[in-house]
Amino acid sequence: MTAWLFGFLATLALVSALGVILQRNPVHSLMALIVTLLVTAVFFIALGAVTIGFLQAIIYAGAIMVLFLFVIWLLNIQAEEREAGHLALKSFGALAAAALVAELLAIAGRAPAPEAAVKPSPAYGTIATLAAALFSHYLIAFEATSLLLLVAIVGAVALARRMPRRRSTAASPAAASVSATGQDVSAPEVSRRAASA
Amino acid sequence: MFIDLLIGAVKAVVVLLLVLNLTALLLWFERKGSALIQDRVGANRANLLGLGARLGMPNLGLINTLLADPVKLFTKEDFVPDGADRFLHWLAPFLALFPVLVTFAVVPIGDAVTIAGHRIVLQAASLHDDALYVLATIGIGVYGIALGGWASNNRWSLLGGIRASAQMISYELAMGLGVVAVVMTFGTLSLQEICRSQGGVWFGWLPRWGIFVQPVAFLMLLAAGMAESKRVPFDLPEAESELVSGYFTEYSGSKQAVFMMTDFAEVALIAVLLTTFFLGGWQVPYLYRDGFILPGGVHWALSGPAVAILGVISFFIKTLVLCCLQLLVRWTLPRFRYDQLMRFGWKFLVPVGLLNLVATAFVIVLAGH
Amino acid sequence: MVPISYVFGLSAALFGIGVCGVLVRRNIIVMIMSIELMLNAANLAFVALGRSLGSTDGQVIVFFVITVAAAEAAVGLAIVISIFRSRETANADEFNLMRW
Amino acid sequence: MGGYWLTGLVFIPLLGAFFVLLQSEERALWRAAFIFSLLPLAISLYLLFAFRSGDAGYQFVERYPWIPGFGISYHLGMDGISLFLVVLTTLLVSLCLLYSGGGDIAQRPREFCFFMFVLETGLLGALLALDLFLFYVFWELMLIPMYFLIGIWGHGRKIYAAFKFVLFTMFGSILMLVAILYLVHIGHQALGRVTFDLADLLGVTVGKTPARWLFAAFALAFAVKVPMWPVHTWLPDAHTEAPTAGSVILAGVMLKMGAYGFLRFAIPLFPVAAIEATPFFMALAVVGIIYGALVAMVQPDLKRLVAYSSVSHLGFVMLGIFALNPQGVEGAVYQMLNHGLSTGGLFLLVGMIYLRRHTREIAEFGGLWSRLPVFAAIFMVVMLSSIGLPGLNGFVGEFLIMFGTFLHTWQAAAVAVLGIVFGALYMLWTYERVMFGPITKKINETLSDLGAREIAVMVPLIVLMVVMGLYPRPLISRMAPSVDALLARVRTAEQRANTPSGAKLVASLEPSRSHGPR
Amino acid sequence: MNHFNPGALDILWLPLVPLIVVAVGAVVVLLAGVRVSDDDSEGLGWIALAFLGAALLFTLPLIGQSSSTAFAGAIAIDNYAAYFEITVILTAAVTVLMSLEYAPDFRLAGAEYYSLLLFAALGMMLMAAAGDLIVIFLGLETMSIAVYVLSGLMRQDPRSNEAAMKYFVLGAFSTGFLLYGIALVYGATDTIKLGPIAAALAGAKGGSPLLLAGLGLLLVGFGFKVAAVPFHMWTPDVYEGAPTPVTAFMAVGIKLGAFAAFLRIFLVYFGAAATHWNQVLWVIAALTMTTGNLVALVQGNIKRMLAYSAIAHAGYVLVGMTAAGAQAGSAVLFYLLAYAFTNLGAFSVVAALERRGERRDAIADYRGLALSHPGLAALMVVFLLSLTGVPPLAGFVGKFYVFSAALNAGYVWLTIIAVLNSVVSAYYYLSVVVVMYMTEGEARPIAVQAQPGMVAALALSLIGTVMIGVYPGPYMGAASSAFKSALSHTQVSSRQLKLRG
Repeated sequence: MTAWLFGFLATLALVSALGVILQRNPVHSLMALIVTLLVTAVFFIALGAVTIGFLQAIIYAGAIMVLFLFVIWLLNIQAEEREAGHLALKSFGALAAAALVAELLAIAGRAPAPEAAVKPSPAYGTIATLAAALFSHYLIAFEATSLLLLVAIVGAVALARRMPRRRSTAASPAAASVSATGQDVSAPEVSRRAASA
Repeated sequence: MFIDLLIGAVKAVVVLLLVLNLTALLLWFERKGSALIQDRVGANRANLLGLGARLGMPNLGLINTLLADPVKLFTKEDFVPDGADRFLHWLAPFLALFPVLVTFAVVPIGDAVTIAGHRIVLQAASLHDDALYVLATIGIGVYGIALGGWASNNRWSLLGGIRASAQMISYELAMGLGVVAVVMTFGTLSLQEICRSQGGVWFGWLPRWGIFVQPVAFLMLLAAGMAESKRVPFDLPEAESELVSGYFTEYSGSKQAVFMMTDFAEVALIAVLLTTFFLGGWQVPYLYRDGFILPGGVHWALSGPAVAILGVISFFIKTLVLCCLQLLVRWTLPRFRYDQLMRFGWKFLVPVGLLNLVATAFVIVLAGH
Repeated sequence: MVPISYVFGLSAALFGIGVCGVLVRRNIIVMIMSIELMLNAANLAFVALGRSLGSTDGQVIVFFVITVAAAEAAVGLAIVISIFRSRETANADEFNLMRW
Repeated sequence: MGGYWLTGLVFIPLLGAFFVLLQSEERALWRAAFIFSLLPLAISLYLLFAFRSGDAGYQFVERYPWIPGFGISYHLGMDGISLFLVVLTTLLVSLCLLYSGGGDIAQRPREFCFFMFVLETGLLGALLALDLFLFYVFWELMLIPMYFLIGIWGHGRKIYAAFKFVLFTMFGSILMLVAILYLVHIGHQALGRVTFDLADLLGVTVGKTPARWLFAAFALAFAVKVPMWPVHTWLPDAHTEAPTAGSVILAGVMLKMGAYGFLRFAIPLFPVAAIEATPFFMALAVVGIIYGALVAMVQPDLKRLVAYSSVSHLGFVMLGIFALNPQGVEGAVYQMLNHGLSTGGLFLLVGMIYLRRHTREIAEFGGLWSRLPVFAAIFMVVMLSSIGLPGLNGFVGEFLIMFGTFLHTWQAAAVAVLGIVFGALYMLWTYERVMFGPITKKINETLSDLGAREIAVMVPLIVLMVVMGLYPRPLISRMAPSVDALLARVRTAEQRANTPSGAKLVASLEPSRSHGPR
Repeated sequence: MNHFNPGALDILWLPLVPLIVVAVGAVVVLLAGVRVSDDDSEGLGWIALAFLGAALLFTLPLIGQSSSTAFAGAIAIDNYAAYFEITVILTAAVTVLMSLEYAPDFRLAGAEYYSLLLFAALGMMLMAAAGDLIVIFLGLETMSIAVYVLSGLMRQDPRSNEAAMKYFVLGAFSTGFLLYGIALVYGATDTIKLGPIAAALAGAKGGSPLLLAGLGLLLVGFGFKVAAVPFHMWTPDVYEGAPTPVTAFMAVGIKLGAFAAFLRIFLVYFGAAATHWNQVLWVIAALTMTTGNLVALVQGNIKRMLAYSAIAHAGYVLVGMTAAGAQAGSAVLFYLLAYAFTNLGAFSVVAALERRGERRDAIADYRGLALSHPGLAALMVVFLLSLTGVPPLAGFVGKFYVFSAALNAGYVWLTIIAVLNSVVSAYYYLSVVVVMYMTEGEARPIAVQAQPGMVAALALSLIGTVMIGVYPGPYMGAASSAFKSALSHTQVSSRQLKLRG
């Protein structure tokens, strides 16, 4: 990766990441996040992790983020008039995060990075290499992942599906108000996103 | 180095121009094709200098669609509704079009040719993981539509946007399953390689096209692709009768034109992908590196450039046929209901795709041993 | 060529921004987005470090992390939906039925 | 090995606890509880007579591995010091149950009996355990039932009192747990194996500095329980608010646990540290004696008065213990028994009058002599025993203690004598205000004298007071060998620490091990 | 291109059978629940129980096997895994038992509820058996995601929603730290397998800032999961809001799972390098105990109180961890077992009193319980006393073991802080006793009938609490052999390294 390309991409990544946390409007935050994710995908590809880069774009940027978009719309979350929250808490948060970054950067600076001493083989980062690892050394992890996704599907459906009506008694006011909002229509979609990912 | 860059740029421009022209052509075909199907004349008014009549084809309306339509659209007022998110409203159409256009970069329109000592692959960009790239760009394409719907500050638009994104995400899965089946069959992610391995024949007469190995995947990809392009019968996001015009209700002028272009570019994209995956891409049946060898054993020698040109022509013919097929479907079938659409996607396409995948895997493993 | 540790440094910065977002923002969706940012930064670190080591393991882990992120997002957003049904707000400060 | 007598003694009450839970009818319940409580009493009496006097070691020993990984065993045994406390415990529990059945406990009698029996198990177990872990288990176990007894059946600020009691004692004892663990750790290094057995740990010589700390932790736990001034403040509250039976057990047995702990664990385990601490403890004991007596003098509440007199009496006990000579220690043990009888008796008597008048204010009474002659007579005997009138048991104990203390530090004895004088003063003054003079309150004229059950409760106490006052020999002879053994151990340790060679030996052993003579 | 080579994998199915049984159970419950109404989900609970029982049976053959690994080191086969698996299965079983009536009463979605419960247990078991960081991570996520949902399953109850939300946000936040920590460790050592990481830590790379920062972040991540101060903020709210059996499951199961991995990483594999981390842990342990106990003093809600008590207990466990070493490891394992039964019991009582969808978790609601429900009150007393650490109950022996380990390692002051904390804790535990026994009048008249599931849950917890307390020898032996078997991995790997070196 050449220096100017790195500089450009890194700046883009940082600016968009800051955009995520600075934008008032959640949709704008989301857009910034998508840009960050895509830039990261480019980094992946530049670092030789081509497959992972594309997967990042397909799943992360292409599917998971749509899920966020849905929910923002479903709930009609508007831009905040003015950030609530305590100033002290916020500055503490910012300070803590800054300290963390400083420390990590210091570590990055001191880390004896073996500057890609190893010239990766042509197969590095290809889907074949990845698959071979997935189905041998990481077999258990891979299987666990499938269960994890099942858990997520079941969980998301359990939480977001339409509230069942009471069989015996009349629907309680709370239940009625929930079904009246009509937000349930797309609720199954939420869970389906998980499956598509 | 410079030459390589130049070749790359030229290839990119060529592909871009081809796509743009293809979309224009599709627009014309849509106008006149629908007229034909519905037994009416169709666009026929604009008649620059009486050119059409002079050429003896006043009813083709080529000028209408190729010239008058764009001019009209690009000169109309660009209206942004009150309360809209101006930036995203402006960005959305391009966000929709861009991913579709860049997808074409990896589509091989012909075999490699050698010009002046440079081996040129007729493919704007040759990545290792073309198939993943295609899926990635298609996945990103959702945002233009979705944001366009949201940024318009209009209920119909938003609803259209939501529908569009849900639909696209859902059918992306089916599409992915189809692509994976194809990739497994050919053992490569490179589209050029996929095309290449579709050369030759089985049984001495049957072209080794993907459609004969993966008919299920072909149908799946066709259906899913049409759903991705959000056209009838999957045009729930626009659904004039319910949502006015869906996500681009609030668009006018050039931005509207870009959305329309996206539509047609997607149709073209589906066609080229299906061609590449299932119809041998630039392969011409019985045509080999040095000429035709027909099933009977007849040999007809051809020069290298001629073979290459034939390949490109065959690719475009196949693509056009598939485009026409899609347009035909558009004017033949009624629109789905939204739940039908979802049910079809999730409860039919996905299971079928998974079964197909399992069957493919079994066949590969059994054949491999 | 840019040293890999620069990329790692970038990932650290992204991680920090994510942490900051969780701590500072009160909009629940944005908080979840910031968490995604953290995971993404971790992914970048995995790939960068993996590249400098010349090993594929980092990429495999990223594969898993993306899956986990998907699962977390699905459940997290379902939780947001379910809380929104009763509260009609996405501001974490208003979730104060119980003291933090 | 001596059969399963001690196990039976400890766990029969626990069986009784669950047995009484099965009783549904109240009268049957009390009867069953009392009869059941006679079982451990009978066993303890049997042991009293089966006990071989003149034997300094433990008798009726039972030892089985319990948690072998930790060298923890179920190790019970009895010597001359614990013998009488065991008998006192079983006796007082029986009497309390007998008394409480007479209307003192109106609510939830089943649970009351349950907790009394659990408490008895805890007390007996703590007295008999020869394994530090086992001891700690029982030590903590007796807290909980007492907590319930005070909290449920108490009066006034009962919850405050219960909490104060538990938190004070737990604070002390949990530091003792740390000390036990640390001692075992030292023992592990010294002996090469983990053991909680008292006999094994007595063979470990602890370095000087750790010994001081460990002794301090043990001493804190036991001093809270005794209670020594200034950690006594839980006691007046607990005594005052507890139900009568609770106060009796608390004063009669539980306070002795502290003193017993000093004798059984703190002093033998860390003799040098104990000797070093002697002036400090003697001073505290003397302060406690005087302070308890003075505060008792100004109490308007009868029960509180008795409670403070306990502080004073236990001061004597501590004084005797830290005299560290046969007279002092034997006197202390004797005084523990005396205090159990006399203060237990006093609490019972206060309970009886409280049942009749629902007040304990001294000012509310006066002239009861004429109305309640039996009550007044019994009160008189018990009070005189408490004061230490010659001929009654209190005299023997106090005399021995004063004698021992005088031998050790005559100044302490001199000041402590004041305590006796004050004791006589406030007791007699109180008696005068309650019993003599004209009846000032109308209501007091309607009071009835003691019933048969109440007299039955008091008679054994009176008999014992007289017998122990006139013929202390059988008791002394049984406890003397154990006391002598203890003191011998202290002396040996002291000499070793004081002779230059011994000091060097100890110093060299500081971090490591030794097989000290047992 | 490297081809898939199954021969390179040491595939051993036996250690996975319990996990597979639980997973199958979860799916079966889910499918069986398709047509089951939420009011009638008891049958599903019994199905879940049956599968848990089967899983327990299949865990038994794992006990006593010599320590080894499977699946290229991803799965560890040892008594340690078996110990935690058995404990987790028992915890899940007790949770199911106490849910049998609770779930329909509160109209929890039955199929999802039991299935997620099993999935969460699966995640915990995976964490216990994991041999590399990524499997630990995935196990943690499986567990966490399932529990996020479980805690929000009372969907009509805003408090439950809020609990799920808070738990999710902070849980996912901590996941980020954990993951970044894994990344750093991976970057420093070029492996995610615990054995080689430990070797690297002991070797030349031991002082690498990357590795140490990675360990720090792992500490933060696990700190969140086990609710160590200052990463405990979520605990009280989540415990209060979640359905009570879920709270029990969280208080016990999540701690078991998280500590299983935490201990395996830090105590077993990084134990040799304890100097790198146990100073930090010392402070965290002291803070955790003290904060937990002090804040618990002022709680008016029993679940909140138990939440802070759970924080405090995590602190005691951390005391054991700080001590590091074989005895400390066994002590901590034993403590977790004792803690599991005791806490399950306490929460069972809380759950038993909540009926027909009515929350009854204010401490004031327990007024007069000794008269209206003497049995429940007595059981509660037993569990509270065990939590306080009163002999001869499980909690006491656990504390005894842990403190003894800490003292032996020379942490006298930490032990003293710990025991003083126990005294403080006595105050708030006994306050509940006061409310139940010593305060007259009943707060809100309730009548709770004995239900078979609840009775079984209470009985199991009681037996566990008393048995472990009165006769702890066998359990201590199990804990010690479990920890030793885990330790033997490191010896094997270091020996191999030596041979190679």
